[in-house]
Amino acid sequence: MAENYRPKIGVYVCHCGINIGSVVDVPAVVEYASKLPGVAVSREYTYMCSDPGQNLIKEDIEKEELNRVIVASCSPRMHEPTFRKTLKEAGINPYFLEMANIREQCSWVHEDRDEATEKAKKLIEASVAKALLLEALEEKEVDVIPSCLIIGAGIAGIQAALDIAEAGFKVYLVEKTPSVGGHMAQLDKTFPTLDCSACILTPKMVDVANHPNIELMTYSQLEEISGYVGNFKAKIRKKARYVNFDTCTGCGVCAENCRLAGRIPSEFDEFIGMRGAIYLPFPQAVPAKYTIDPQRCLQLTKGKCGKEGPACVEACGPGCIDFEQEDEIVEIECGTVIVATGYDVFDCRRKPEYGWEENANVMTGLEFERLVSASGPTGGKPILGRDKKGEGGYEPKKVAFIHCVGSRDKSVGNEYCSRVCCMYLAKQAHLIRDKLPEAEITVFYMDVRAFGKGFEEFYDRVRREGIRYVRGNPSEIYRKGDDHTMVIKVEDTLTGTPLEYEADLVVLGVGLEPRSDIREIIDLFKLSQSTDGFFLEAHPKLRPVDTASDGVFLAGCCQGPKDIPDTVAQAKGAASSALILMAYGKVKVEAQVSVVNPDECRGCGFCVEVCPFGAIELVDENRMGNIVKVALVNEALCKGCGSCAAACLSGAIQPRSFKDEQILPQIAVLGVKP
Amino acid sequence: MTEEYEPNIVAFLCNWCSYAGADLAGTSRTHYLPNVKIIRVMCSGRVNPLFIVNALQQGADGVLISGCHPGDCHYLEGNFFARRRFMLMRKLLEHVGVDPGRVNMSWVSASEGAKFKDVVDDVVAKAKEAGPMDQFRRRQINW
Amino acid sequence: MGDYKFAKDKLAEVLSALEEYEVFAPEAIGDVLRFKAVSDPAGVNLDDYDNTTVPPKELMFPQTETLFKYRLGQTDVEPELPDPSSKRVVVGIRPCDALAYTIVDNLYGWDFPDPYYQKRRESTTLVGLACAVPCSTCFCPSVGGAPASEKGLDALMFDLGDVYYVKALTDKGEEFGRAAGLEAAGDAESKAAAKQGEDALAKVPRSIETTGIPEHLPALYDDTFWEQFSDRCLSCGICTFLCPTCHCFDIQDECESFDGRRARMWDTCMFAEYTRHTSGHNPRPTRKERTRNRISHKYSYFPEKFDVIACVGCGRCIKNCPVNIDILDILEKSKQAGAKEAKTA
Amino acid sequence: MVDEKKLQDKAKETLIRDDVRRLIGWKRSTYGYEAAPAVLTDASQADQLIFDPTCVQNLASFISLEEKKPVARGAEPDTRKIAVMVKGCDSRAIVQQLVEKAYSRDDVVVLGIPCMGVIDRRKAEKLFGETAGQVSAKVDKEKVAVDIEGDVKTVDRKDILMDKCLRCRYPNPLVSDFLLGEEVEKWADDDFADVDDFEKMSPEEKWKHWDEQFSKCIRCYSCKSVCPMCYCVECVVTQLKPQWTRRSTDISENTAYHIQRAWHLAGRCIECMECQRVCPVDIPIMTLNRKMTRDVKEMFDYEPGVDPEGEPMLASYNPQDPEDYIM
Repeated sequence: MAENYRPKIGVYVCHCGINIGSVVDVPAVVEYASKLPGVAVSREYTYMCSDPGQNLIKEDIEKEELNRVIVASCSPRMHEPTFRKTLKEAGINPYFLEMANIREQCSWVHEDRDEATEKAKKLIEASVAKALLLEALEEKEVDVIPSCLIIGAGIAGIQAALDIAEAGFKVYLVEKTPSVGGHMAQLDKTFPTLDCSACILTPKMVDVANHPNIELMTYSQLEEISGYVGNFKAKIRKKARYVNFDTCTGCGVCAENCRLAGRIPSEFDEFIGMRGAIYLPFPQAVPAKYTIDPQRCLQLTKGKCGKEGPACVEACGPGCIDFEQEDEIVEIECGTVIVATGYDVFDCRRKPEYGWEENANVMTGLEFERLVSASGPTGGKPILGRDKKGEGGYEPKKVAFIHCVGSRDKSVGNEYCSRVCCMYLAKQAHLIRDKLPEAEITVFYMDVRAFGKGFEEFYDRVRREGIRYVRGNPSEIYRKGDDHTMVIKVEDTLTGTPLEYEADLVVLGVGLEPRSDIREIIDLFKLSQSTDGFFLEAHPKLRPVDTASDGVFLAGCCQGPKDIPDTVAQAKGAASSALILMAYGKVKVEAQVSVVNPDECRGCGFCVEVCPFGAIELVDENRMGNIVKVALVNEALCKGCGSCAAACLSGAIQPRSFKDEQILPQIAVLGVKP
Repeated sequence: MTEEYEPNIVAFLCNWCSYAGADLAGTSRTHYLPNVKIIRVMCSGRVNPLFIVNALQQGADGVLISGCHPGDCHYLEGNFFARRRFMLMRKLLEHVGVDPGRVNMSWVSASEGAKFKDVVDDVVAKAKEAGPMDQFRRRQINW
Repeated sequence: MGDYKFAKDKLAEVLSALEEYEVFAPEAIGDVLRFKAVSDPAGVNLDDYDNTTVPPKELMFPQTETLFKYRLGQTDVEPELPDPSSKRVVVGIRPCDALAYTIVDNLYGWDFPDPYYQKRRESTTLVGLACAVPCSTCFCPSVGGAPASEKGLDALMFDLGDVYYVKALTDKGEEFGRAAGLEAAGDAESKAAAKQGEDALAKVPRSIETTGIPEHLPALYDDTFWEQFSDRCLSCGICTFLCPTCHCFDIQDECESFDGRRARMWDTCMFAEYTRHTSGHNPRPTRKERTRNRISHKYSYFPEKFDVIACVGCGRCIKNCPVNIDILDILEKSKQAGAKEAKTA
Repeated sequence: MVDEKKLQDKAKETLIRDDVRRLIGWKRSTYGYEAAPAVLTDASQADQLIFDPTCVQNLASFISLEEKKPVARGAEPDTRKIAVMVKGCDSRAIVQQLVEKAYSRDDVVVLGIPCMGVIDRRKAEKLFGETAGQVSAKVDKEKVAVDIEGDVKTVDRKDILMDKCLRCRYPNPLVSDFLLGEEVEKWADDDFADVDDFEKMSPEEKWKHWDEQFSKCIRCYSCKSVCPMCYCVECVVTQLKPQWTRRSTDISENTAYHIQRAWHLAGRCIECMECQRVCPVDIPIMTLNRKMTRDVKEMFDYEPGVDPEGEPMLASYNPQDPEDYIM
């Protein structure tokens, strides 16, 4: 293209009414610019951004055969798109535009006419120096595959899946555990409305299983993901259930007959209830298909189950049990991804002074949910200390709830507030008051944060139910003597008195933490973590569901602690963000991306390490018959930040429009004194 | 001697925070010294620390790099790299005998127009104190 | 031509007397010596000085020099030629480095006489200082020099303990003697100097028989022989930049927005980019070709063209090579390799 | 001390291997206090190999110095290994080269040599004068015996060994496939007193120092040519588009070059001191590298060339990195 050859620059200095002209001597600037190297035309106009102003440029491009344009006016953050369009309409590449900011960064901030004029001249001269070296760039669009991969089928994943499926797009919903539902399925009631968690969740669980647009993959894990926005390729491992998925009716006879029935702590029940080696995580599980635990099943671990062989095989009518089943790798393509991997609750072993590990009557909030849940191991009765057969036990008389366990605590590395504990503890206090009207209930808190809709009212109600709130953060919880009395050492910070409070049930208000295996997802997607360890959103205020990787969105607690309504809201946000891309069907790729000179690249991979978007990889390059590694930029992933260029020692990788060779002349001009 | 001398500062501002902050200073008509001349880059992480050396060599009396506050980078991490590079380059230049007041970095967000003014005033004051940068200025081609 | 002398402790006085000249003498920064324009004659010390690290070729052929300046939009240029009327004198130059000028003169006076070099040569008087004790890497007698060689010099000084004996060799030398106001020397000094020259010659530690080398080197052009040396070569510029006869330069334009200058600066065939074409092709792609070129240029191509070996045996390349690439070792081994090559041919 | 016979035998054994292309070791030089690197391709040449305190060169540099020659169409590139002998300090270059993916671990056979220190040519010349003869040497505890053509002189090791040896923390190779000789005990530590001392100077004094030093520079680029970490296809210093540093030699360009060089080694320099050793005009180049090394350690708790799995310093960050000078 001829425009790459000898530069013919047009400089257009805008008066911006009187905004520039009243401080900067525009005619003097125009005169100065006209003599700069490569400048063919230098003009002034009242409002460059107006139609006549733009037409002036267009006419000159045509008549004077300009191939570079400099507009000296307001901030490029304001009118760069406007003038790029002007260039495009006049038939030259829109990236042959350079703007000199002589309003926001000159006439509006300086008073002295001479000084401002001199500075304006310099700014334009620097723009000219850069414009001489500008290159034509190509704006590309890529197609978006109309399907979405959602990782995690808790309430966030379920909601996002349903929204996208309803809009008519394909969803691949991948869940690690045998059933959808996530943490919400474990909860008894939800605060502050006290809805039954299962009652509102299970219909949605059934919907995702039945929706024609949703391909549900439970007991499955994402293994590999490649590609970029609009064009991802994923490999998903469907783990072997050792039960024929299609023929299992979910009758449960196998589980009743399992030799280990009732002998394996149940994950769903937070290990306070039991299951067998073949199991359904919970009665309402979706899909209602049984799974054999390969780590526990005698047949799978020892190759032998009893004298007569596995009882489940015997018991299963349709003959679904298949010990030869193997993992299956499924490859899918999708245009968008929603990460909804949820959270882990704080591991109380990191706070040994609270004695959680040794004492069954010191339990986490989540364990308590299972204890009081009608579907839980005690059928919802708050009975502790039962024997293996589920007999005996006692009802607690004095119950204590402890706030902020593993949250707002630098000693365990979690400085953040988990946002849900205040309210779930209030709810749990209410529930235990309901079940044990006589019990003495005390809540130890640091602050009570009742910020949500109906929260404060609920907190108020709970306090009026005869539940005592003591301000203090326990230093130690230990067993007194041989019975189940626990002593809580705490200072009431409102009165300044040290207390040794006794209780026979202590509930720890554990906070929410990033999944312990969050690293795996980070590595797969090249996502970033915020300082609290949760996934980092693209912008804390304005792009809370986006990530730095285009086309990858966040929903739910994987981005930070939140309650159910916030999670659902974010899930819907993520779903609509994914839908925008899929509904339009195309996505614009940044034109000002980095480019590698493979002849100069030494393959050290510094750029790969620095790139926050995983846009660079090392690939083989044939250098005169020798195979060497060099960097390659995936233009669909690159955002043009240029961090790679600053890390590169040989200058082999450069962001277009901000190359070293374009910036150094600017420095040369601005460095020299007027 | 230094009373007459007006330092010349080259500034590298990231597009998303500091350049926008400087724009805000403009829209709010916050007056500051004209000594600082701005080069727009997409991210403070783009700023090769050798730009600092080059600017000093080409005649600047001081350099400013400005980016988003840590954690607010539009590109997530660019300013963290920029910070590491800046801290080290400042030490290197100090070791060579360059007045550290010439080598500056700041965090200016899009809402901190007022802070940008303060930063500019501060950088200019420090460069004034340091005097003209003549240590390894490139020889001008004089006619 | 006259014989002169002056007391050693009068050196500063003698140098101060040379008002009409710009005086150059070795100056030490730490252990590194280099010829510099003398600002303080009292600071000049010619004792305990073997030779300068950087050869005085830079006095005729500066490492960087402006050829001309230009300005955007103007068609005429302004050449920056040295002023031939400004007289310069180099005091204490070693005979080998003076001999080097006579070799390089061939090149700069050849098809295109180089005014920059030649004007400097014309305006400069060379007052040598004979070597009483040769360095550990010297081999000047093998290549036409000697510790007290007079070639290329206008005058030659001998350090005779308390006095410097100065032997004028040319008119320029005489002029120097007069300008410096030196007293006439006697027979004793002249004899002592001659004796010192002979003694020093005997002490030169290394040597090479150069006969036949220019002829047999071309036969080794494609031989793997070079690799035993080039494999450890760093491709740096020490040997060539410090060589008094290496004379290659690069020309670059240095510009600011409106003004520019065209300058030339030392270049070296040991750098990969020396021969790299715009296309990226490099006819001397490896250190082997570069090592071969350096040796062959000095001992074969240059003698073929100008009938003189482009080496003065100063030993700088040997002494400063960080990986012990020893030109004498290469030449010695080339003879054996050359003989073998001849036999197989 | 390394038994030279064993060293030569191991070299032979290595060169005989089908998967080894060449071996880089040291041999006696033609004259002077420093040995010469020897690049061998045949087992019959192994008898010339030596190891003693004259073996100053860091041979890790020679791995990347070897040009990748164009491969004839249809032919396969020679991907056999390079065997290289390394001292403790040199081995850090191998580690750092691995961190920077200069090659993979399988591409090299590392013959590690525990080292008690090597001779500083400049110190030796001050003590004994220049010599046209061949030199060998031996370290024995606190003393170094230098044999100049049969004339043996014994001096305190601190008077003759290189400065880097006097503060050596890694006398034993950090990476090696075969260790030649017994591991030796570390006998020094590094308190960066030299950096502290330099920093006591005022900015004006510092610049006066560097003005004088950089003015001497003739830009022969031996410092970057010898550096084991400088192996870019084309160094930014010599690039023309853009031209960061002009080729003219004056204080401005020379300073820019030296800052550029030091910067590019920040967090990468493994302190082999080769740059300073080879400098023909005695520029104390290591002063800049040492400053970077110390500050990188202090500010970012990073030490290059010790962990092959480590991240490159300037391609990583810690959210808690210091920022005391940032407004």
